[in-house]
Amino acid sequence: MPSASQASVDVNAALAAATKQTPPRPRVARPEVPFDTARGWLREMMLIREFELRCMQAYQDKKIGGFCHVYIGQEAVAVGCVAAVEKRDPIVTAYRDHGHALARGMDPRYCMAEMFGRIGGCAKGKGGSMHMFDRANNLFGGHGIVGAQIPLGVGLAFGTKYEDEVINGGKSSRVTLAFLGDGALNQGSVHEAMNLAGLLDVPVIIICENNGYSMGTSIVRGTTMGHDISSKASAYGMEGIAIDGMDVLETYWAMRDVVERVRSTSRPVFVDMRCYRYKGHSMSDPRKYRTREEEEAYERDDPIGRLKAHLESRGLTEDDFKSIQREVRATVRAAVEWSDQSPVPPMSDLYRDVYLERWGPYTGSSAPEMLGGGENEPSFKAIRPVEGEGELL
Amino acid sequence: MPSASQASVDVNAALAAATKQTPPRPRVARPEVPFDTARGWLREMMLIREFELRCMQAYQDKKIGGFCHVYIGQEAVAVGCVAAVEKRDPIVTAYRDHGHALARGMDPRYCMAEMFGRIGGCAKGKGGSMHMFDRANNLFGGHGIVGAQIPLGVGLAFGTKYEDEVINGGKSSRVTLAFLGDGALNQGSVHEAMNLAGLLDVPVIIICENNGYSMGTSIVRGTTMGHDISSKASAYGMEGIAIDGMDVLETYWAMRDVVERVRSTSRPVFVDMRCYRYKGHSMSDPRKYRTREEEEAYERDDPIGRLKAHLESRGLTEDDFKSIQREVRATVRAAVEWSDQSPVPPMSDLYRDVYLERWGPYTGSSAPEMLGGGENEPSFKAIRPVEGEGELL
Amino acid sequence: MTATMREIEFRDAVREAMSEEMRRDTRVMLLGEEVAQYNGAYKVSRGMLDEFGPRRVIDTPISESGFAGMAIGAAMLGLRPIVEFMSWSFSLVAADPILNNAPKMLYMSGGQYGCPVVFRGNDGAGGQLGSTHSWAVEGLFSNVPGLKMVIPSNPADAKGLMKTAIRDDDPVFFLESERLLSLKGDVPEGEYLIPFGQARIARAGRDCTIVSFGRPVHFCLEAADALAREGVDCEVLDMRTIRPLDAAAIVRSVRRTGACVVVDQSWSFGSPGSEVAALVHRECFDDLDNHVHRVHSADVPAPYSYDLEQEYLPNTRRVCEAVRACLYRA
Amino acid sequence: MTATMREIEFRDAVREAMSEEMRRDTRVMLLGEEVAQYNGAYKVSRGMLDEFGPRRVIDTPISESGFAGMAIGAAMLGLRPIVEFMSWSFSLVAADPILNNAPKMLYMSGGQYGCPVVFRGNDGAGGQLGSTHSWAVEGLFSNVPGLKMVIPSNPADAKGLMKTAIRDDDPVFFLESERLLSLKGDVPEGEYLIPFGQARIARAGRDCTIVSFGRPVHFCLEAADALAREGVDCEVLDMRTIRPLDAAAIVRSVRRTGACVVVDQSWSFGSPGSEVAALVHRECFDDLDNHVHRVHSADVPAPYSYDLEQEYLPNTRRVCEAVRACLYRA
Ligand SMILES: Cc1ncc(C[n+]2csc(CCOP(=O)(O)OP(=O)(O)O)c2C)c(N)n1
Ligand SMILES: Cc1ncc(C[n+]2csc(CCOP(=O)(O)OP(=O)(O)O)c2C)c(N)n1
Ligand SMILES: [Mg+2]
Ligand SMILES: [Mg+2]
Repeated sequence: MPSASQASVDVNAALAAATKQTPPRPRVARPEVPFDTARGWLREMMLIREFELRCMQAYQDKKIGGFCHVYIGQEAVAVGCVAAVEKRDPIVTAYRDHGHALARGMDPRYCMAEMFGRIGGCAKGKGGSMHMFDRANNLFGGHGIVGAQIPLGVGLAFGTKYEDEVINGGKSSRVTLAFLGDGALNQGSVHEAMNLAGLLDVPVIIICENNGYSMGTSIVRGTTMGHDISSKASAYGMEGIAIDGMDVLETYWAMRDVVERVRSTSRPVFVDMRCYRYKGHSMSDPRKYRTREEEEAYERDDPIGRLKAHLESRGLTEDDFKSIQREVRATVRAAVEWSDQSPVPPMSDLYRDVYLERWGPYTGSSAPEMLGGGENEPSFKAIRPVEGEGELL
Repeated sequence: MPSASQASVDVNAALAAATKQTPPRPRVARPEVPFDTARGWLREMMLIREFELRCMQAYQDKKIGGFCHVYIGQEAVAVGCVAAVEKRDPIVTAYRDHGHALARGMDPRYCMAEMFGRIGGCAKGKGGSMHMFDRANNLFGGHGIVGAQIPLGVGLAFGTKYEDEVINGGKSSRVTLAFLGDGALNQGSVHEAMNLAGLLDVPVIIICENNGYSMGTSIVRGTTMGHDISSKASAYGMEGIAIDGMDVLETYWAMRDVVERVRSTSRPVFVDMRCYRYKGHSMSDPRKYRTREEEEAYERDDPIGRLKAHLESRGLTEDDFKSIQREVRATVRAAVEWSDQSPVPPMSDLYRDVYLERWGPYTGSSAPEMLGGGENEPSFKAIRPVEGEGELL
Repeated sequence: MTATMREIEFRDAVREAMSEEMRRDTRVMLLGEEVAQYNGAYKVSRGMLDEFGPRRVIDTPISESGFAGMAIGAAMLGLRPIVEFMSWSFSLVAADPILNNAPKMLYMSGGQYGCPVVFRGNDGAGGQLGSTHSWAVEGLFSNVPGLKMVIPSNPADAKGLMKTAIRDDDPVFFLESERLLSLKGDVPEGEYLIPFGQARIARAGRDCTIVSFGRPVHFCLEAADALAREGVDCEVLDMRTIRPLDAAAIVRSVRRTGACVVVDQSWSFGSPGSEVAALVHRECFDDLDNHVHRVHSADVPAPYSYDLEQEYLPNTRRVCEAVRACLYRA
Repeated sequence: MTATMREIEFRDAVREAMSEEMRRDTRVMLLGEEVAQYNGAYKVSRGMLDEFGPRRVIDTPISESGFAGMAIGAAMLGLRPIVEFMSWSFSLVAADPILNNAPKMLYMSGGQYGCPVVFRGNDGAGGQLGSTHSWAVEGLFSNVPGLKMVIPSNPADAKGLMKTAIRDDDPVFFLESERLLSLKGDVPEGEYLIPFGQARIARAGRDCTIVSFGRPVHFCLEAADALAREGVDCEVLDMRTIRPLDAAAIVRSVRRTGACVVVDQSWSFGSPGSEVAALVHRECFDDLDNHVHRVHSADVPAPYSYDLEQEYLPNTRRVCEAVRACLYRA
């Protein structure tokens, strides 16, 4: 808070106001999800959490390099949102992307191996933690530059509509989910994209995972109107809605409504998804900018705990819960082991995937190496089996 | 309007709604400005118009090159706004900048010679029509990249406050006027700057000269919420106010209020300044995107005509009006003649003003020419006399 | 190119290419500021709204970063957008999407998502637009792998290269020159494509190889004519694409002539011109009788004043001087 | 530098320079993401908020274009802002203000408004950050006149150059390397400034001149040690500033050694490295026994995988290979 007048604001009180005291919206009565579905979500959220814990460990063990942003605390958002759409609906997100990848159906082995920098990674070790891509699952990437994925998301939505209407002569029927953080609201490109989405009527849902912080900056220190970010959407005549992202059931049902509306009207919607990240921004963040009490308050509200309690009221036993826990632990452990064994990419891979057409990187000589096109089959195909055909690596 | 549903909107009706049917705000009773002051404004507005007409002619005559955006129709904005502030208050604007330069006190000769590309120009012919700078008059430039001057304007306001408070230990007492067009609202950097202005409490007045069009795009085609652009300011918790920019008296008084408020509170304000440009976007624009009727409706509302009528009611005679007209014609004619005679910059000037410190442009050889610092006195000083010391050229 | 020829303007050639490709492939669409209802700020897209309608020819607000990013997203999905930057000078506000997304998406995704988008618009100075509006972005952007860069010098090349660009699966930066848009030239009637990475010998000669691309090619040809009268026989290579660069063509020519001048309208430091010079020295170390001489824009921001700007840019006189100096005839 | 020395980290050296200048001149201030309360994402500004308070050490939102432009406006008015980009990779979203405004304001205003701003932050790959976060922006931005560019390789230079940068009246791009921030080195106690445009002979030698700057200087020194064991005596020049470039120092050295290798971590095409190669060929045409050899990052987006990234970057092995090849010892 640079100016003296603002410096005196109690940041935590203000944050609480931003994420708690304005309840996302009055709860309406929601139908029940089938028990097995909800149990599936519980498993997914537990899988994500276990996965992230193991990431942190692997990072300490220096098996993972670069930046690593874990999703612990926000699991309900990815799981609830992904459940509310269909596989054919594109998804794009920021660098805090493991949760979205797993919720979207990425094999945890591919996800982990990516961070290990191995050829078995979803992007063959070329993208890393911040850049999870999964074509088979219609995941158009995690993206490292803050906000940059929002114009892409608007473009994906524009694209589905164009394909459905102009190319296929039908009616637009897909929606795109484009996730961003609260800090990303301060990137100009996000605003340009919101205006475009509104003008061009594209079926995009811009989901702001409002965890109250961008690195060490609480939302009220970095963002005007931080107590009500749907005001950002109003400036574009866009519907804005707040959702409790700590509750997967609520997230799911609220998103279902939004998705249905967007699917039928093709008008964009902005979601202020209230949530919290329990861990630091990335692995090197000591979280001095907030109190332990604040963290604990959110931890008591844990999305996994909430769903577990709900399912217990519907008959989930402690045994069943433990069995899920065992299964996800085994799955993640297997992913780590698999990743450990996945080979380092061959050095020739350095020069692959630069171009699709037949042409190679510039070498400063008169004989550029030809690494595109025919002589360079997109190497992804070469290592990733087509649906259920077994693995090559 | 890309999507079919929007294509059917009657653009002109919508524009009228945007710029007319929502009256800027209920007129309140305003004090009278002294007759001579108002007469001075009339002269300035007439000077600007005459200047612009002569620019158009000089452009046809190929004496002016590049892009040339004239201000005809918007004279009340620059004159009213500049009158509402003091010389020590910085001003920055976009490429449609002749009006601001003249209203700020730039010698019309320097302004015209700039467009002629002559050494007598305000920037020695280096900037051209879009880039009018006048240090003596605290004009920090016209700027060619749409929206780019708004971060600069926030920086100027940040700077005055910093100088007044941190360096001089006093209280912030200057305000900055930062002008932009309505089309510029769609540049992300403008949004980033508005957020910064709000967060850092900087004394800037962001004046959107809302003439309803960006080139051939009416505001409702390019800008969501085009019917109420102060919604853009609300997203940053910033006060937004609409002002009738076709009426210099109203502009002046309304801006006086705003300036006073910003001077005392240091909080930024956004102004939706309703106006109209009679001519094309630049010299090559046939204005097919709007009707002659629409233009005529605005011309009947002419800011010069309005002020003239007001002054007539207070005793301005037709003779006096004619004498003003003669004087501004003579002034502008003199500016054209002076510019015609001002020399082309010497070729050595190509390499001046690249660096202030002693270093020169890279020549690809081992002996870079030294054109900064001592060996290259900022050449502006060399050709522009200090206050009233007579001219060198 | 033995087909019947017609003389058309550079802008018409670009439009023909875009329109033909849009007729052939509904995935192709055009977006940018004023491209539709206004028919393009420079009339390159004149009539395209009428033919293809508002869903395929789309006016955008002044949001280069937003709509460039949008096009990239659409391209990842499978569309083939053409993005018009009214000027490449305005692409700086979109530097992140065009440099950080488009050319890297394929690599970062391990080969999963290509990005078949064409960015096009006016490039270079010469119209007295002052320094903000006079970028020769080849000086900046050619550094970046993953993109292709096309800089045509005449209508026929513009058409054939634009068609190739649209069909190319990789992101293509297509740099037009506002100074050339009204240039007329023979363009074949039928369909033809010009492959990337193949220089054109604009003039054959024995004494000195002049390497250039885009608008300065015309100065080189004028210079070659002038120099011919002095008994100097220049070969002028029009590179047409910078990435990929037809290094082999340059080397072949310089091995014959033993002398090389590069004419590049971008600033000199770390430019395509310096790259060509370095390349020629590397590949023709024993063939050269003198070092490669270079003609660039002056190492200063672009001035507005006509006279200064003409001197700022590569021009025929400066090309002649460089060739003479290179041949020790100065 | 005969003053008492202490060993401090690169980040401490940068901070000392900033703090000393802020004590000397109230017009100097620091702004950027997380520079204040968080003490800097990389702790370069640790403690500065405590010393200078929230009016002079300012946390900004993630709005690079906005706060870079803001700093430029403030600089036009007379302040001397230091802008931290958490990474230069994030400066692409601010390309317009930093390239179109800062370096051109003086020229466009005909000499009226200077722009004494320092932009600084991490540059280059090596931390497994993937291609969006691994820019070596010297490859892009050094093309542009009007700016100065500093790329220090060690703590002592970083401090002296930063102080010069802050006092310089022109816009300065100051490129740090995240890989070097924890590097310790001797730094004099008292005040000292290092002028721009003066290369440092990091190692004297007779057989081959290695020209480099920034982090790769360390690979060059390692390579020189290794090559010394093979009987090859390399001279390593650390350029320290790229704009201005101390061309005279390069030429002096190459005239003596007759061989030149450039090591530059940016991509090769149209880079500082190609410029140095072109320059050396021009100025030392008759002195060279072989063409200039160049070591760059591979012409591909930066990969994440550790092994690929190490091979992607200039490294000691590749420098050794280039020197041997240049000296026909391959
Ligand atoms: C343009 C840009 N600027 C800065 C950064 C560095 N950075 C990465 S994440 C981050 C904070 C983002 O916070 P938020 O958007 O709230 O997302 P969260 O981390 O909370 O998920 C910053 C500043 C970046 N990646 N890109
Ligand atoms: C970033 C950028 N994009 C595009 C342009 C080209 N351009 C110049 S003016 C203009 C229209 C601006 O309209 P508006 O902001 O309403 O200002 P007005 O011309 O009405 O004064 C456009 C598109 C530019 N100069 N900069
Ligand atoms: Mg956040
Ligand atoms: Mg307008």
